[in-house]
Amino acid sequence: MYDPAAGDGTLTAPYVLEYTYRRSLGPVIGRFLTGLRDGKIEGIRTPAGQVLVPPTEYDPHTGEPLTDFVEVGQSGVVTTWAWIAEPRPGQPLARPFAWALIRLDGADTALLHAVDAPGPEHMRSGMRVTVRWRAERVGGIGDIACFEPEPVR
Amino acid sequence: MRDVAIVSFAQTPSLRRERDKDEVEMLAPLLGEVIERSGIPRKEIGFTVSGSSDYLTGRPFSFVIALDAVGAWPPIEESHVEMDGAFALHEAWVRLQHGDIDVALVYAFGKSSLGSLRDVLVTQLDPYYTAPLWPDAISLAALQARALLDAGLCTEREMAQIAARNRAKARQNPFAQLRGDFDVEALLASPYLVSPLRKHDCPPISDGAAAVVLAAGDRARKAVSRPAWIRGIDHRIEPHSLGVRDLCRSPSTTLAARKAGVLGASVDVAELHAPFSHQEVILRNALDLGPNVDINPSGGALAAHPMMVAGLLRLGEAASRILDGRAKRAVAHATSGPCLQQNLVCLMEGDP
Amino acid sequence: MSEPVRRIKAPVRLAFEINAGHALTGFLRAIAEGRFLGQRCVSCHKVYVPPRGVCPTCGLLLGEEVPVADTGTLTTFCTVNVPYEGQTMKLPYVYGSILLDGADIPFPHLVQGLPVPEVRMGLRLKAVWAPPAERKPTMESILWFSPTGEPDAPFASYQEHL
Amino acid sequence: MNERCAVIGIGQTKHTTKRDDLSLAGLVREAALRALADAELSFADIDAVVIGKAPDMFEGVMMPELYLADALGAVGKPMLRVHTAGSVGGSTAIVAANLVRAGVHERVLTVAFEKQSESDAMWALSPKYPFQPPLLAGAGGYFAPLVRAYIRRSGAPLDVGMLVAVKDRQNALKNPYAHLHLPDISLETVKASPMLWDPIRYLETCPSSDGAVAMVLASEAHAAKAPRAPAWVRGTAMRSEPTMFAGRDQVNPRAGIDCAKDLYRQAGITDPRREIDVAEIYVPFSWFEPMWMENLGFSPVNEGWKMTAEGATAMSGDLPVNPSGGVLSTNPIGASGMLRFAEAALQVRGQAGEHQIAGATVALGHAYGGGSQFFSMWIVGSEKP
Repeated sequence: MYDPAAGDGTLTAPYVLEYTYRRSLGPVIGRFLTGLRDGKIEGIRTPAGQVLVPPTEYDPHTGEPLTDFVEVGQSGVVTTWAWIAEPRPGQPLARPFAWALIRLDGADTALLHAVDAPGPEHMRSGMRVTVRWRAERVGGIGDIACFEPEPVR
Repeated sequence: MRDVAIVSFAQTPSLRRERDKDEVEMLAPLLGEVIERSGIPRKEIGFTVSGSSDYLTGRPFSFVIALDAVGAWPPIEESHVEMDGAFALHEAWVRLQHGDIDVALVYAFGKSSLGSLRDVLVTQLDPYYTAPLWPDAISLAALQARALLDAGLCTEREMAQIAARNRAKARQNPFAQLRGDFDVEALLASPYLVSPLRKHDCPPISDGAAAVVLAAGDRARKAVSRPAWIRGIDHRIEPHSLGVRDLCRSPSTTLAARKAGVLGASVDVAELHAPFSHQEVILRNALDLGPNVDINPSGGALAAHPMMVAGLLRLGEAASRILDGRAKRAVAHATSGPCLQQNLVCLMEGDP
Repeated sequence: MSEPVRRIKAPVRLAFEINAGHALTGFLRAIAEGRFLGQRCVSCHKVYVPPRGVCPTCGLLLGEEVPVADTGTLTTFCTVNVPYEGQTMKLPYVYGSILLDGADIPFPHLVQGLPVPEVRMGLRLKAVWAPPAERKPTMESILWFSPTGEPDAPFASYQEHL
Repeated sequence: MNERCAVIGIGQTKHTTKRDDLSLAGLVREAALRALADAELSFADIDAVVIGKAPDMFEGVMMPELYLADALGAVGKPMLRVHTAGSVGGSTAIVAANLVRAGVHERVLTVAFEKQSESDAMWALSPKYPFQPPLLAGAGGYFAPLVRAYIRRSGAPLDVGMLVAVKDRQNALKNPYAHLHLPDISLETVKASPMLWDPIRYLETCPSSDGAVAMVLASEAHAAKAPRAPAWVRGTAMRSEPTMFAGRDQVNPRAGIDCAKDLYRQAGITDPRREIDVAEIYVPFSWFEPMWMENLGFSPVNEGWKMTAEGATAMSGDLPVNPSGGVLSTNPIGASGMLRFAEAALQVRGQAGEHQIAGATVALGHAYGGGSQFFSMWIVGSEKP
């Protein structure tokens, strides 16, 4: 007989929510990820002239549809960053790395990705980084393995 | 608008892990308590609405099971938002505006401890560009904190002071989870969790529940001596992508505050739903709070942070200070989404 | 260039540790001992098996524990002919609602031990338990329900439990 | 205080097993943009957005309103996310209507969706969860015993369910947005289809769909400016009861009875069968048509099946039920309830196209969910209340 007063404790059990979702992409996301597979980064231009990277199907401020693709640079500027000393499962790198928002050359918005730097002392906002492509690309945000600090010239 | 007030508030203690009670066992006594405290018979409740998320339990329809705690018989008029309970309260406030019912019950529950919360919250993110990288919730908050530090809008010391102050205030709050006196120098000497955030900059993982009874007009006046009148309540949302937003500001909080009549109002107390220390700075600026406002007398979200509940807790804590006469006018804030994406602001006031 | 990318696979794996709560823990520990344990509402006096913490109509924590028989009446059922993800039973099989003697709410479980076409509303059933050594505090310790051989219960005796 | 509210724009997607051509945002936008176009408005004209869907695990996105905010033009606006199980589409429309009726907002966009093809519905609805009774029967396994109980209680002939299955699929042929278009549907094909959850056959069950639906709700002042006839909201009601309790009547749940009574009182309806011209009812399994006819007060208890058998619920009957083809023909779960509400509004606006019921002026939209325990309903009319 279960008696809470006796400190018997309630039952607990492990449970794993596990599933592989199949996501259809639509024209805009599909085109962006196709570009990544082919080693190209494309943004989308809003009527106000902003170039959004990554591109969305709609203007984030007005909801209006967007279709005007523009190729942008493969290097850009870190707008903010955070150093994760203990990466978690599924994250882009297994060794310590920086998360960063990166505004690519020619873009007006920033993309979230990882920066492979030797340590946090090598990171600062405003630094330039460049894309490191994954060798085997399938059409996904993970086709960008990460970014890396641009060699100082 | 019809006068609507919070007439009672109750909460469970926030615990790192509520091992013994399931959600229904947490809620049933709590709902009994909040109804009894309102002095309004259960049968007078015309509308019931709750806030929760299936993803905290990893199972669909968790709110359906929780309904058992309400005693929904004979059948009741009831609704649920997959949002923080603060947004459920907004729905109840709207419903009471119709004038055909006078009393509403609002509750929220969340056991954040069941899964790994910072990973569970990844499923909130854009499923194509962001979630596949599994950026955990603390990392995203750290990006925001860095932006704030870079802009010179706060310092790591101020962040530690905010953490220490909230947890010191929480000593007065028997329901809080993290409370006590913390030495700012010692906090600053501790290692980063995800730099620039240290452990103290982050909210605890909490299990808990909260409930509020709302009543309109004379029914509220009859129920309690000093109802916490809702003078304005509004919520607004921002774009989802962090790379599109100015992370140093919270324009949606400012807009909601303007709509709720908070801007320019003098308030005694502000309960801000800032799970991370630096977010208190953003919210203070967004709400334009003066130096004399008592911020988070409860200890805020840094002292207790049951997901889906913490926003409703802010409304309840602010209201309770009006109900018992400690405050004349209070502002409460609730947030949802990564890095303060969506924000609700409520202005409450006691009768003079 | 090859075909455009139209879809992605998005794996999710989240680990949880689930609590049974007070009431269900008590029930499951009794199940491990080969007994059904209900709980009575302090207000409406109905007996719930399994108890789910509160009386859902009164909204009050349930009160005294009440032993409930492992025999009962099949109130309604369905015959399952369709396989689905995670399903292990051989088709077709019967899934029924069983009003245990002494309980006020039907208990859902498998019905076995007679040909599928002979399963009917009002059938008297008894729980078939896993061997004592294999019983654990889980629902699987009850293998299924099978006929007692008693005459069928009259419709009037269970029609309020449909 | 209690402002009038009207539907001034309606849009829905073409529903299908798999909208492989769209993202989640693309799916909801297809419906939202059509609703806005119908109202001749843009996102900029909208004050608030209310979105609903069934469990987040279908798409694996927790609280997807956060991600969908920009796609729905909600930035800088209030956005609410409703979840009340299967009734959610209806409840979402009611929450949106409440914002207008309370005088809080003038024009509200409400959207409901489900993209079931992103996962597996059976898995998403009933994962194997610790301590719970084994869910050994799937979705139909929950409802089949209720159908059996109904047949026993009412003495209904066994072909009534099949009649509903045929009628709704024939109606769906007149609705270009419907998921299932089965031109060869007949009593014989239904009868010959596999018995899944006895007494429910395959063709007596709903499909699994990808789809979305949206409506623009407006205050009286804005309804007056609408380019097309508005559908006036004459009453809304929601009722809930617990999933399981001693003595619960799950076949004819009191929550549904009470909900309908409250609804008719608001709309001033005393004889629903005579006063309501057309009904869009949530019928995911064929037998729920006769069951809900009784629950909604269109027929005496245990006689709902006669309405089906006599053809009263057919397009040509005195109370056409589900001229759109209903849930049996289209079932994006989270959107299914709002589709009922929207189809009711289309009827009284005279905008239902080939499945229009001539002269419909008063229509009922109905949704239910959970274990037949959550109900949401509205009555819309062509005349201002």
